[in-house]
Amino acid sequence: MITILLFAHLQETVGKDRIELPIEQLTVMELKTALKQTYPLLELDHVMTAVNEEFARDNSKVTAGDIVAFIPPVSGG
Amino acid sequence: MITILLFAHLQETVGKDRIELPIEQLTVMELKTALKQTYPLLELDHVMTAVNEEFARDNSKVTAGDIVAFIPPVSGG
Amino acid sequence: MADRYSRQKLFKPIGVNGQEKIGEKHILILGCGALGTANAENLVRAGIGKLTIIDRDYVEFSNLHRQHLFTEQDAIDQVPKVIAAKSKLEEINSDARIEAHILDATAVSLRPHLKEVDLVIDATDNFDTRFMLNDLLQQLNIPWIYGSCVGSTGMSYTILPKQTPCLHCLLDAAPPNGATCDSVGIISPAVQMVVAHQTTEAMKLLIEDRDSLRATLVTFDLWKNHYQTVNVDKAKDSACPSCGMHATYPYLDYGATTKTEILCGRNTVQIRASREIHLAELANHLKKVGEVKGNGFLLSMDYQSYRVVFFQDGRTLIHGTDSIEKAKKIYYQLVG
Amino acid sequence: MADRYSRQKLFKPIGVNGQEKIGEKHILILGCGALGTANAENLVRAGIGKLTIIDRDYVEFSNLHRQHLFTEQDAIDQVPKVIAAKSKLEEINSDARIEAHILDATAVSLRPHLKEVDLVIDATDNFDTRFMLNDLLQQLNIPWIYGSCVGSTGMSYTILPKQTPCLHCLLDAAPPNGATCDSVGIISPAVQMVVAHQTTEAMKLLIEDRDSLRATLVTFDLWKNHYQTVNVDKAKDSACPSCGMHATYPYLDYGATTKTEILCGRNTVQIRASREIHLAELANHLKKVGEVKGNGFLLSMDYQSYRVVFFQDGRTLIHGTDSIEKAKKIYYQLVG
Repeated sequence: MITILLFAHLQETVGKDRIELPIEQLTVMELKTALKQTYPLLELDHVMTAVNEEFARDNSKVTAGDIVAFIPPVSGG
Repeated sequence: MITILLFAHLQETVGKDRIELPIEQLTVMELKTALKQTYPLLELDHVMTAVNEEFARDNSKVTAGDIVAFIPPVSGG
Repeated sequence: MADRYSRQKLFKPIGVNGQEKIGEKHILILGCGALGTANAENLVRAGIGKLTIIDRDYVEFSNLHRQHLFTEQDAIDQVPKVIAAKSKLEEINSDARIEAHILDATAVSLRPHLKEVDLVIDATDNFDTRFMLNDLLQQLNIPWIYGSCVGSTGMSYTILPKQTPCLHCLLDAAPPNGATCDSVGIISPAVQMVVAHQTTEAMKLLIEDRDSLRATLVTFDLWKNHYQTVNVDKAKDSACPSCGMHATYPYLDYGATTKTEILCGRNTVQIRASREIHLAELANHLKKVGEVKGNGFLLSMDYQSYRVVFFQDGRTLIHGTDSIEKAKKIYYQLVG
Repeated sequence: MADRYSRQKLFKPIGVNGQEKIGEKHILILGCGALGTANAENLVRAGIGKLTIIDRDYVEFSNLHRQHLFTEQDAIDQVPKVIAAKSKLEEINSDARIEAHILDATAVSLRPHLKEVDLVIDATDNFDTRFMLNDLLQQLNIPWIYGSCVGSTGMSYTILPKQTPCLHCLLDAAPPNGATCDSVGIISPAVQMVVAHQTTEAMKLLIEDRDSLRATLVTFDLWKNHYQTVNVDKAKDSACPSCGMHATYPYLDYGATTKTEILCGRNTVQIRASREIHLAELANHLKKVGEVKGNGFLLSMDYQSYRVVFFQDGRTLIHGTDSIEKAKKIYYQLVG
């Protein structure tokens, strides 16, 4: 099971702040692709990704038990 | 192993912000007593205790693997 | 001015309806120091309908590094904090109704000001007052938001009578003050961090979005890069003397008997008389002892190595000591 | 006034030595909106030696709910933000040397102001400017503290050239603006939460306590009671064009070519001409079209359903549209 935390407006797009997926292993990019097939999450191309509170790139591996956070960069000030 | 997190001025009294003790199980009160034998932590009688980020009383049980935080109440404003 | 709150109304949880509710509510802030001024500024900018601010103190230079709203001129003029704050807040938002009271908060003095108050924000600097406040608000069924800070650390927690654990559930008694602003100092970001949490919780309560309230106690240390929440669900004590089945509100009497106190971070003792002070009469008397300054709200004078300030409501501040005995001696030497 | 910083000097990590260092340092704050004013107030209260504030905008009523220092009168008078801020800051601390520049920040316009600057605080409202700033400060080897907020959320991250990952390491490119103050609004506690982190990190850098710096990126949502840090140690990219072995600073050119932009949360387009505007001459011309107001810093007029404001440095703001095409049309109708 992989836990996905959605931040900021991603929560509203999906309608919840957490998704659990019964997957053993994949890359961040593959995870984004999988999510985009289910949800209208086009913004996933421009979010920061953290796996277990560590910065992750698109080719980083995600394994069952990991917590993945998608964090849209905030620009206001 | 029990992990103890020290907050605020408790850190200065002990000289570090974290203590690890090889103990299987005890109560919060017993833990305070044990710590006071090693460190000059008289303030432990007046701190708030959290075990795994949950409020705990003196008679609450602490088990190996738990994280215990001692949080001195802050009064300024 | 029509679109003054436009960016706040765009925030979906508030919206147009939430903004209207904010404008109809009345908040009391107890304390007009670091936490009090910053909370007051936020709420007045946000469009609070009515704000009552209560504080017993006046502005000094050592306040300025962390207390919003106040300027050098306020410190030079020794303006009472709530008076200085009110004047700045009205420049920021002339729609807000602001009541400022120069008052030492006791269970007796505070009670009349709590009529028709929707929410109290704790901006006090000691646990004696907070335990009194806790009992009073449990009795009157008014929610309040605990906040405190010292050094680079702070805490906040939202208390709903008959629902959440109260302050007395979390702490068995007012703890002896360990770290104060006077012993370990304070940096302004610790203040703002607490205020950010208090104001957000206040906004949720004002617009009646209780589901979004933080159920946990927050504690942090900005210098050490630490942030933690504590789940307090299990802390509610049905035998609590302040909020339990048979509450007796023990701190409503205690507060009334405290006649002297050492002020946090001030090297100062406050002595509270049971009667008002007639300032003009006292000034006449004190002229024989030394130079007396007055501004209509208070009298002040240097005496020996101390500075002594008298307020009309019966209080006297002895600056330059944290010994109650010394303070009393000075006091009786001057007032007789 | 001698004990003005007494409670800050009592904070052990700062102490008397730290306070002296703060008084010797020079910070530049880019942007004088919500993050800029609150950071400026903190730093001036804390005793910063010299502060440079740069912003292109003037005060409006819709700023007041979240932007410190500004009053209703500033909005009525349409005072440039840095001018209004400087005047308030000087009332707070007359010792601080404050330089205020009404300036649209580009790589070219900003560079001369970065001489002898110890630290830059990001208080901008868009990623175009942040990526330009990131390149410029990597090139000049000046640390900076990223901060941003929208709705009830925000972020902060401290960037040390040649040491930490830079903004470009964390984000491949300036992301298309998703949520802005204009689309999802903003509440003031989100601002203060970011500022609390930025000011604390600034203090650590000012007193040269680099070991205490936060190595993580902070992100939070105050309404949803969420706080998370992200460890970015692995994000440092040796091939990064902004901070890598062979840095080319790609955003130093990009910024210079942007001639029109939509302003965050303003329903406004800015058009930037390559030459200064002679205000008096233009006013004479515009009188034929409608009523023109001027205050020495700018001209403003209502035109159709828009409000148009001209600044001497060559910029024009078209309020009431977020279409660059419409804005250009209006602009050319007026300026010709």
